[in-house]
Amino acid sequence: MKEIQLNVNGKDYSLNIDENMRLIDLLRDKLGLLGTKEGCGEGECGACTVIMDGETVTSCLVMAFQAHGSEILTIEGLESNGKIHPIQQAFIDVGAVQCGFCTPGMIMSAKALLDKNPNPTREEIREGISGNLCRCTGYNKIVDGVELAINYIEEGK
Amino acid sequence: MKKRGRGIGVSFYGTGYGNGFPDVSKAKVVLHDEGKVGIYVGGTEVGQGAKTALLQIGAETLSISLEQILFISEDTSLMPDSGTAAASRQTYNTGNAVKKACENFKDRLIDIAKEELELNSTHGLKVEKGEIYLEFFPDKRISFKELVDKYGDGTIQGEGEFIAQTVEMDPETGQGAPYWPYTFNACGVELEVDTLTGQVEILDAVFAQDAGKAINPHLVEGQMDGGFAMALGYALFEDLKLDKGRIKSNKFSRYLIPTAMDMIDVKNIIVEDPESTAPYGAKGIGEPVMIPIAPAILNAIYDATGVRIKELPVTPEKLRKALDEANGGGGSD
Amino acid sequence: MKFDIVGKNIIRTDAYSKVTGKALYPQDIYMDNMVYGKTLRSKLPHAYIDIDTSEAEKIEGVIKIFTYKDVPNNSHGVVFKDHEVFCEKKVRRIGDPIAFVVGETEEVCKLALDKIKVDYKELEGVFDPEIAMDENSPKVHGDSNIVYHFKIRKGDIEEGFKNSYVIAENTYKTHMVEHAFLQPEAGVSLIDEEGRVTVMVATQYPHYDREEVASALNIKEEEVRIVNTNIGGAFGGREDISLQIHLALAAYTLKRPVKVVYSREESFIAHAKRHPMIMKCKTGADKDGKLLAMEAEIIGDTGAYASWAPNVLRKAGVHITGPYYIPNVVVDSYAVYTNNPFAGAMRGFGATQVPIAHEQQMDILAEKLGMDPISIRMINIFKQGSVTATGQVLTESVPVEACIKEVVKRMDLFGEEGHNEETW
Amino acid sequence: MALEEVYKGENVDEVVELLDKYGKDAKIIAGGTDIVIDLRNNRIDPKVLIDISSIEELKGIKDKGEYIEIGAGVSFTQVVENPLFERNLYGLNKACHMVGSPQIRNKGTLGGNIANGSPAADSIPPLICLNSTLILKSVRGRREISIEDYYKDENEKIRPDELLVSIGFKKPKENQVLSFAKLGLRKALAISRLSIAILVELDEEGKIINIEVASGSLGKYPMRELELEQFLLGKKLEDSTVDEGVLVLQRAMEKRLAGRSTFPYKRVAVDRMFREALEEAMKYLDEVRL
Repeated sequence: MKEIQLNVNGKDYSLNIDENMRLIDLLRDKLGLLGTKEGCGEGECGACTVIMDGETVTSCLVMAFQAHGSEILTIEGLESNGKIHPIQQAFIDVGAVQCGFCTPGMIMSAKALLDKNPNPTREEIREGISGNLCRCTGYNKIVDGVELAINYIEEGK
Repeated sequence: MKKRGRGIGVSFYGTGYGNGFPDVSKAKVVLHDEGKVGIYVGGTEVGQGAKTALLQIGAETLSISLEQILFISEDTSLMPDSGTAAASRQTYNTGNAVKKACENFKDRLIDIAKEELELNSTHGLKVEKGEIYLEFFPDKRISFKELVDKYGDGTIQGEGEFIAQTVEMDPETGQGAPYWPYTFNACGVELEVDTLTGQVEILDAVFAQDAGKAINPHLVEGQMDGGFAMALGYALFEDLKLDKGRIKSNKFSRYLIPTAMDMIDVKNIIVEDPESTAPYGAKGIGEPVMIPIAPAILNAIYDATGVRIKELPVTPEKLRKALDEANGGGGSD
Repeated sequence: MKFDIVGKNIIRTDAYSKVTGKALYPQDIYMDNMVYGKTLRSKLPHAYIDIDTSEAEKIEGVIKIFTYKDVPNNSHGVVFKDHEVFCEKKVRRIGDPIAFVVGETEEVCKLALDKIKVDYKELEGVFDPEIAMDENSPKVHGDSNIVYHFKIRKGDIEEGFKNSYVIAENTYKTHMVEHAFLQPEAGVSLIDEEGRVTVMVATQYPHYDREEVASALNIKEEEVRIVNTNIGGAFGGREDISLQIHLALAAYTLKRPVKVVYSREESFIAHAKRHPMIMKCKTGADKDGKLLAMEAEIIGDTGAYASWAPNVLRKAGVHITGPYYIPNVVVDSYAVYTNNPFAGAMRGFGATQVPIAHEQQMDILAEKLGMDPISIRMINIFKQGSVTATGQVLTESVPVEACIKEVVKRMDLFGEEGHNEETW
Repeated sequence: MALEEVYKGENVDEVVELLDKYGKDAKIIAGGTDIVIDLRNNRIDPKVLIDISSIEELKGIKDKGEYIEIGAGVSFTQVVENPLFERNLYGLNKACHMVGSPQIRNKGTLGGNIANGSPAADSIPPLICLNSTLILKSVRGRREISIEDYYKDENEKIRPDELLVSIGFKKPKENQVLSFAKLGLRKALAISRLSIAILVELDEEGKIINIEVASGSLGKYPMRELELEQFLLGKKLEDSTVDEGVLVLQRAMEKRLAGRSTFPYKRVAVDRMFREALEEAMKYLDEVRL
């Protein structure tokens, strides 16, 4: 067992973890943050994407002990003042969601992209979400969703 | 050298289990507390949007708001069997069952309203916005809530069953009517082949899909994009690499499905030609949307290079080899 | 006709729960007192087996190891009951389930899997469906590998080809592919308050699962409850039984909640694949491009189990003409067992494979006739009132022409510009 | 063996001491993009894991005037976003940009790419063209090995008690340029099928006076293409020279890959990659000359 401290979605935690635990296991099994999904276990599908110290990572490829001292943002941390994030709203409005399993990770990648580049082109959006596989949507409505989110954020919606 | 080409694929698809097999969908509609209407149906939401489309069919038929409906489609102990979420049959088959159940439920409400409103006949009674009223004397009206308060939760029900019509084919001649309805589509693609690397890049695509009537155009477009991407993977990338029964590409780092960067913006066109046996004319499109794309790609590759690829997938290596063979086994090109 | 709700872009009922991460899939279910299960699968494609679980059972934390001996009715399958819940004597493909370990943790289950001894006596396998059709090839089940043969005989095929001005004859092959839905199979089983064995799972057809679970456990359907969670994509890959019976059997026996989560690698091996097909196609047309005859042979490799093979090869056979009127048609469509991974339903269900053949045939004929690909299609497409190769009359809603016109309108498909252009 | 202890390293000294203590039983983890998969597949089975992802001194890109030193813990994203690699070092930027996906580039490090010795690692050929040096530390002190030797020479490996701390190379001159081309099977998340990096300098008449070409996935490890370099040196880059250069490269790779099932394909595909890298280099050099 190893003791670590980290901040998840604005809350500080001190946890005892197994040495071989991954960040995704910590989030799901220890903290019950089930919006982070495991789709492949090798960092290919991006369903487990979270934002770690400002950058997206696939949480299946981060060992839990490595997250000691870091700040993690998961899909559950996007809501503020009881309101969902503009990207989430935009995904709903354009129909960017089908089976939904890739959706939380996709939204985290979209958020990291817009944090860095508030006005990306469609091609830049495609690249920004290129580490998140989706088998249902063919991605186009997801790209539409990110584009709409740019407007929502500008309008302060 | 990079060469451009265009190609078209056209296809049809017959909905349902087919071939005379009883293809049954059932649904049940129940009046609940607060005048809410429960639709109970075994149509599974796999991501395609079945729940939303069936809900729309229900709300349309009952002339009530979506918020007034409780939709239950998860638990076998609660809902009737509506067949599988496959064969592109949920919108057509289960949609019909939902529509019938709603209509029967409305008839039942009208019968009861006639008694409650002390009318001589059911003629002229209309169900709308959670009320039953007499169209030419609207003071005669009673709400769903009043009815459920009087009759109790769950007592007023309507059931619906839909069985698709197909005729088993003759085992020797294949003559029969195996599926109904059929759905049609056409897809055109423009692409570029790098004759040195054998890579194919899709540049443009137009995709027209017959939906009978689109219950929810966004959902149909989402299916079309998704079908296109899956077909793109089928044609160009995906390969299990079977070796004596062993799947060598058994993970996402080896079994390559398209990423957002591999997809393009497809020009999707929904063609509407309502089908009279379908709920509001709507036909299933879940499967058809992946069918014409791969052949369009293959025809476009031929248009670009003069090489016919008759075996999927068109990996860069395979296309390179075919180009070489077409050039008499020569070198670069 | 004007509608209030139909035809509108109503927001999906599940969109909010999915964008917020609140939508639960089977892997997201955690229960008190829950134990875990893992499946031991065949490492060889064709072999007789003998299983010894005694060493594995001694591992601390292992609760029970289920094998064929524990299943009241060991067979299941969507069309034929040719799947075993756990293989008894013979494995027919790599990945066939042999045993199911239930333990206190996933780690314990993994350790136990390594300790189960399976004595394989390898049999010659057959991996090529054309070879499998030969009566001297190794048999996967019973005494023939041919699962199904579908036929169409319409008109006079010889006359059709005799009158043809051009004939295209080619063989096309499609490969086995995977659904690759994003959510790997998972499930949780338990005994509910009313004593029913309950399986929470992501499935395309809960009532079918209920039937199979009840049949395997030899209990009444009313005693089984299937609850669908959110489903992370399916595309046909969640039609056959995967972990439902294993889970139900374990909860029914142990009276504790049991959870199974497949890894991506296990998901690849656990569910059906798309049928690879070999399609031999001969198509004839007259001078004007009017189709006169088609003769087609389709061989579909269904791998080790039939799953939906008869229905898939039937659908392939019916659709091989494409959406075109052809007066003289002969189709022979076969489903064949091999020791490959089993094939079943996947988006399009046999109708996805055949256009690889018929649409290329159309272009080949067009080229032979000096026609363009659109014109040859326009001459032959189904219209209202057309009769299909099976004699079915298409009485309404046949907008093939409209679809093609929409595409041509937006894309200068075969004009001067861009046609066979070398860009650099 | 099972994982017994994990350390989150705070500085290089601490890590080299741990390496001294545990040696072969220890494994360094940085981005984790390879290691975590290897751990779960039991391809590696260390007793001790030492994380270096939070060690600031390993995460810097230092412009030392004539030299650049990239810390072993620098992520691909850091390289892509650093203005040092925008102009004549664009080839390294491009190579790092083509790694995996945004998530992999955020975590994955140049150091990890090297230390894991993957033959298909995208970032290596450009570093070989730059004649990079690997700087290693242990309790015994500091050691340097050339990246080319590291791949080529069985005896020039990172020893179990050594930590790769940085990769150093001399900055190319303003009129030299580094370019890169990679062939992947899709546009993102694509493992390299083959890659080519070129460092080139022309004189005023357009003759090649300096050239380094390195390839990835054209042999057992990333390597210099010496025969091609020799052929090109002193020549003007006319079409016929490029065509002939392709043949030289193809002959060289044939010696290494003949008989392999992938060879016929790579032999032709390398043509495109070589030309693409060369064209990119020329585009830059043309701009500089104007």
